[in-house]
Amino acid sequence: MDFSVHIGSLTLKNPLIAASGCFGYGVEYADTIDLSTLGGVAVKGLFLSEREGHAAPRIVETPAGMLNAIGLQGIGVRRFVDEHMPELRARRATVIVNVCGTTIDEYVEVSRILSDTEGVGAIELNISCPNIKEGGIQFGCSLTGTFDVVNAVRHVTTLPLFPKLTPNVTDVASFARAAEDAGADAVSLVNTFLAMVIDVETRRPSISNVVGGLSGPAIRPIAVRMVHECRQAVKIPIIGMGGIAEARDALEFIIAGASAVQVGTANFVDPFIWAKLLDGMTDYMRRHGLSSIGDLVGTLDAAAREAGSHA
Amino acid sequence: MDFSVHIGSLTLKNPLIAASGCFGYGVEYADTIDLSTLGGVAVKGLFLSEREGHAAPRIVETPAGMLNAIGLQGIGVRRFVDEHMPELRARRATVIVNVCGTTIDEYVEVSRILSDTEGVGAIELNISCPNIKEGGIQFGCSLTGTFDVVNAVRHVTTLPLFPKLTPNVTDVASFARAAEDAGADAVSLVNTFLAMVIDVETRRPSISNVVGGLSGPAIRPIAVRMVHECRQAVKIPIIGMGGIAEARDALEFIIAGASAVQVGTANFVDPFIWAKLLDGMTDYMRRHGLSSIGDLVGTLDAAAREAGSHA
Amino acid sequence: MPVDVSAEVIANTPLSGHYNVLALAAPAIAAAAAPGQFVMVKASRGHDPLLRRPFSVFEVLRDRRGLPLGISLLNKRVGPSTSRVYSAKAGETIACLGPLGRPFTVVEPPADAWMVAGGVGLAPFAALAEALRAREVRTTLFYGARRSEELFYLDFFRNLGVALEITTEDGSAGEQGRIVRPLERRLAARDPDDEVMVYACGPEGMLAATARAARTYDRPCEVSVERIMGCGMGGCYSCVVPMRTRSGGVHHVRSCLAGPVLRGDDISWE
Amino acid sequence: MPVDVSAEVIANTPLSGHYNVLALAAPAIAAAAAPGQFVMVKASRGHDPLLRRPFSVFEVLRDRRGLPLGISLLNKRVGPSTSRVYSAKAGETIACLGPLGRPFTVVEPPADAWMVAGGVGLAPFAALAEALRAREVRTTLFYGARRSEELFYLDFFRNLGVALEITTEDGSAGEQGRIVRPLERRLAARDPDDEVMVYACGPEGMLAATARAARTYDRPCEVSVERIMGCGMGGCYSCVVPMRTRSGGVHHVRSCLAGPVLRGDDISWE
Ligand SMILES: Cc1cc2nc3c(=O)[nH]c(=O)nc-3n(C[C@H](O)[C@H](O)[C@H](O)COP(=O)(O)OP(=O)(O)OC[C@H]3O[C@@H](n4cnc5c(N)ncnc54)[C@H](O)[C@@H]3O)c2cc1C
Ligand SMILES: Cc1cc2nc3c(=O)[nH]c(=O)nc-3n(C[C@H](O)[C@H](O)[C@H](O)COP(=O)(O)OP(=O)(O)OC[C@H]3O[C@@H](n4cnc5c(N)ncnc54)[C@H](O)[C@@H]3O)c2cc1C
Ligand SMILES: Cc1cc2nc3c(=O)[nH]c(=O)nc-3n(C[C@H](O)[C@H](O)[C@H](O)COP(=O)(O)O)c2cc1C
Ligand SMILES: Cc1cc2nc3c(=O)[nH]c(=O)nc-3n(C[C@H](O)[C@H](O)[C@H](O)COP(=O)(O)O)c2cc1C
Ligand code: FES
Ligand code: FES
Repeated sequence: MDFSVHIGSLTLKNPLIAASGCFGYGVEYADTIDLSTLGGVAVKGLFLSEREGHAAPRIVETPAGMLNAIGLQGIGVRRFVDEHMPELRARRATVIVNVCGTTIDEYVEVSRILSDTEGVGAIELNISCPNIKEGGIQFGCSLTGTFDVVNAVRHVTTLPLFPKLTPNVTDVASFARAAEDAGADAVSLVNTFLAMVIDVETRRPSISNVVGGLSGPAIRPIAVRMVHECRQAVKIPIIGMGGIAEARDALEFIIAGASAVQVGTANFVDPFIWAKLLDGMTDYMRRHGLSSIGDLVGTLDAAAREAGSHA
Repeated sequence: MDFSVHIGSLTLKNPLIAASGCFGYGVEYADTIDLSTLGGVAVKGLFLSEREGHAAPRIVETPAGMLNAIGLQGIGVRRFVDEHMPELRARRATVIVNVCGTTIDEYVEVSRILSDTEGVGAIELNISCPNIKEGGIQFGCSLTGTFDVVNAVRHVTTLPLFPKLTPNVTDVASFARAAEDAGADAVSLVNTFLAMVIDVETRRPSISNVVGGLSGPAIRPIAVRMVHECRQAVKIPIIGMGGIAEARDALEFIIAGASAVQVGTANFVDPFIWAKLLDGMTDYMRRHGLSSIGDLVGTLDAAAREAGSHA
Repeated sequence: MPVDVSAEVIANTPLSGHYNVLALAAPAIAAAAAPGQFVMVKASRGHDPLLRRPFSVFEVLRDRRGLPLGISLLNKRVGPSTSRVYSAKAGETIACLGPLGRPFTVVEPPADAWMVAGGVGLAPFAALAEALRAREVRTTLFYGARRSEELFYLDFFRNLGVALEITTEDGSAGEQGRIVRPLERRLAARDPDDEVMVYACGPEGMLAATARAARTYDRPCEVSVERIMGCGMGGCYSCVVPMRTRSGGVHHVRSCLAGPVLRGDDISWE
Repeated sequence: MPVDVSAEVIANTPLSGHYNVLALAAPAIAAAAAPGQFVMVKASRGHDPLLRRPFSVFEVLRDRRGLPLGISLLNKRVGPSTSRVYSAKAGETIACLGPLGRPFTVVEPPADAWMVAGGVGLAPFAALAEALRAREVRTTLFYGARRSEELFYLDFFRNLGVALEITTEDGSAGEQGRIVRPLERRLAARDPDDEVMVYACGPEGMLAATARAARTYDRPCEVSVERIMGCGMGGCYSCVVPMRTRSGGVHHVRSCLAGPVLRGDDISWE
């Protein structure tokens, strides 16, 4: 069974990537699961410097989902490179670094540092974090902002470059096109949905940052629709995510047009999910007589079943 | 306990309205519950003429939600007025009619007919149905489209007018402003989220229309955030909805800024939900020493709890 | 006027690895239910699964004095909700809304009643058979299943005096093949002057074939259709069935209100 | 190296209308667990509730030969997941991931151990008391509850030879008031040259007060904090506690990795 995925110069062993912010820096899981069995590990979003993030409470559970506003707490790209890259390399993880910035210059600088680091597999450009005031989503919600930041980073790195798109826009496909035009090797989608939970007893927001990002199975149908839309808009590969918790969910994204998928929230529920997903996908491919996962990408038969419709 | 809500010239007995498309024409429930105990009944979206809607399957369940593409099957406004308004009046229901159109002229014509009908309490302008190709959402996703259709209908009716906004936009608050500028008495939000489910065994969409609208508890945190945003953008009342299934959910929308709320999907799960919601809200108000539900509207204390934050 | 009851599980009887019969305490529903009607069951707490699921009223359970005490469901495990119904434990409570929908027309003698069941489509026929036999209608059950282990309640029907025609796909009991085959033979053989009413419940293909056969031999036929139902109350318009209109078009009716029992002839089969 | 086991419920013992002890078959977790560690429990099928919930390892259960066989949880019903743990039935299985987190430092004689528990904060102290008493450490449990009916397992601790100091808010058992009061008195009375280690688990205010008291009398103090945890594995950064930095600022540490047991002194209490 051929599960390999090729995105730009990057080869993933299989399409299953740990989603950024949901897998620490990867090293936290290194004693629990074999990191080299994952298609890739997208590490927590990194700025140039350290950040403490928001005060607790940072998450709250919602029906079939969760809201988070971590605020991109992180150790900064240099400490990451020094402290964690050696272990990730030793564990033979395929490392995708989620890059954050408050200015284009910061995105460029972080990306440049990573380009000079042995063992980084790809850069995922986080222009879609809904939880911080400056930077991020301000680029992700503007077509020229998206183009400009991707274009600027493109000029300083030959690493595979995946801008990560926000779902909080009217027409996500146009953002995928802007990213493609600016030289992206793939697009990742979706980041979380801007959302809010109120503690009615105190009449205060349930998380300290007031609003946060919604993730988990609840959002899956919206994310699948967006992947389907982007698949029709761009030629570059799509890395799909949003609520994947079972093999059928991963397959759903792949059929909708994703070449690879990421799993975030479900990893919190089950850190051993990776082998289960791969088993389920293997079983499916066997049953459907498929030998290569690539043959499944974008195979949705979307001819509307209008037979009985008489609108 | 004063639960009454005033929106334009309309008075609702309480803030609980059956959401359009989730309560038939109201008459289906008339023998099961006492329609006069509801704040209002928003009937299924009506065009000028009859429509057969989409072929089955029309719904599919999703984690804590459901996807639908009914395709606005309906009997047309004239048959509604003739066949169902007499019973709704006899049952003393507060009737809100959800008005659809494929052109501005159709919205205007349907609204004019309703304005001439005794017993119609308000018009909810459906410019946000994601499930039909022509009309509806094409107005709801354009600021000028929204303004134009609301403005046109405003000129032919003195009935309270509530445009119903789509959540599938980057900045819902700007649409609320456009509606307010065009003379709306209130805004209803949210309609469903454009979404998709694929049957991985057949690689076909699970519903005949390919894409559909996501509703239910899954979307609640996004809907609450949008009500909160609109509350800060407009002065007219907001009718909030999206995933309300318990008294705390209704209260959450009210605290976020909704003067009234609608319940759709949860009515499918429990047609007797209305008394339970009102009981829960009564209990809450008693515990919090409130005598009027109006005193709770928009009371969110959203000062970010930055105390411990050191980003 | 359906009621919603928090029904206690009286007993859960497994019939096989996939089928079980769940007995629920629900006197108000039991007292009002007519054969062919259904209930909407919420088999989980929390919002996943979210919606209720429709189940035919299988048996009406009665106490020693004959007073209605509850209903049972014949359940086939196919997904999350039916799995929960399969593993429900006595003492648990399950929300149960009903009775809902349009029931079968129960004929009177001298008409004969032929009930055609495929798999879990047996569900509405226990109650229907009781009603028919109470009126002394001569009743036959045509019952098709995949294999002999998936034929249930045969003695129940025999004890009521119901004649049985059995088919299994693998030939492990009765005739090998689909149940429509013996039905067609019997329709062809029957004197056209005798009254025969055909009732059917089962997979869509079986229903269509049954309706076609009944039409060929000019017999009235009622089928109980299964559509995905959001509400069971007429609220959502999810459960529609395309019906022939006089002008040759189709019109969507809600099978939870106009059905689940519909006249086979009126349906626009694909 | 935590493991995830589908743990069978061995027994569910209600202690009151809100508290129960759930015994789970989980030998691998039982064998590895140290006092103060926790497990992440998924008490529902389906995605609502979605996330696991953290529970302290209450007791390590052993078979007759003393081999670890499972663990028990002391559960207080406060929401959907703890309600499911409250009503779990023997024979069910519950996914249980662990052991996780940094345990208590188990002191040796001549140090005395003072465990301070508030309400369900008793949970980590059964295992800690056993470890301490196995080393013959003189151990006292300061245990505060709302009322006498919410004081549990007193005999368990007595049988281990643990001294008890009890307070209840309503005065229905022990001294009336908060548990920090007798703790402070005892701290003040104790010879500064005797070694005493203070352990605390309970509501945030109680932890802060305990840490403050220990600091005042210059005693080491370990507290087990409770934060909302998304993963329990260091993956999500939801469970942070603000710690004092040398420069006088604060630094957020993940309480699932650096804790749940932290040095009371290091925390930046509000
Ligand atoms: C009027 C009526 C009476 C029924 N009576 C019985 C009965 O007595 N016993 C019984 O075992 N089953 C009965 N069914 C079918 C039963 O409702 C479905 O098997 C059930 O909804 C599946 O739910 P699930 O969560 O287990 O699986 P899901 O994952 O929801 O569905 C599994 C499969 O069943 C299909 N399905 C889902 N909902 C329905 C539905 N409402 N109707 C038909 N197919 C559906 C799905 O498309 C999917 O292919 C009846 C259906 C109807 C409409
Ligand atoms: C390390 C650790 C050990 C714990 N050990 C135990 C134990 O042994 N026995 C026990 O009964 N409880 C224990 N708790 C608390 C327990 O995890 C929560 O009560 C539980 O998560 C509530 O889940 P719920 O679904 O029932 O309610 P929810 O609706 O999720 O929460 C109810 C209330 O509890 C708060 N809460 C939710 N999750 C947590 C959490 N992870 N920690 C603290 N508060 C939370 C919520 O903010 C809310 O106010 C422990 C918590 C931690 C962090
Ligand atoms: C706690 C948490 C932290 C996250 N942090 C990041 C981040 O640092 N960078 C990023 O691009 N996405 C971040 N995300 C978004 C996820 O990578 C993913 O896009 C999203 O959660 C949807 O996938 P899921 O439903 O599988 O979780 C975070 C999500 C969660 C839940
Ligand atoms: C089956 C179904 C049909 C709907 N039909 C309409 C409609 O005709 N007009 C409309 O404005 N909204 C329609 N909606 C949207 C609902 O009124 C409501 O905005 C949405 O479902 C969110 O609320 P909920 O989560 O409580 O269901 C429909 C929703 C569902 C689930
Ligand atoms: S199931 Fe909702 S209308 Fe029939
Ligand atoms: S609970 Fe996820 S990092 Fe601690």
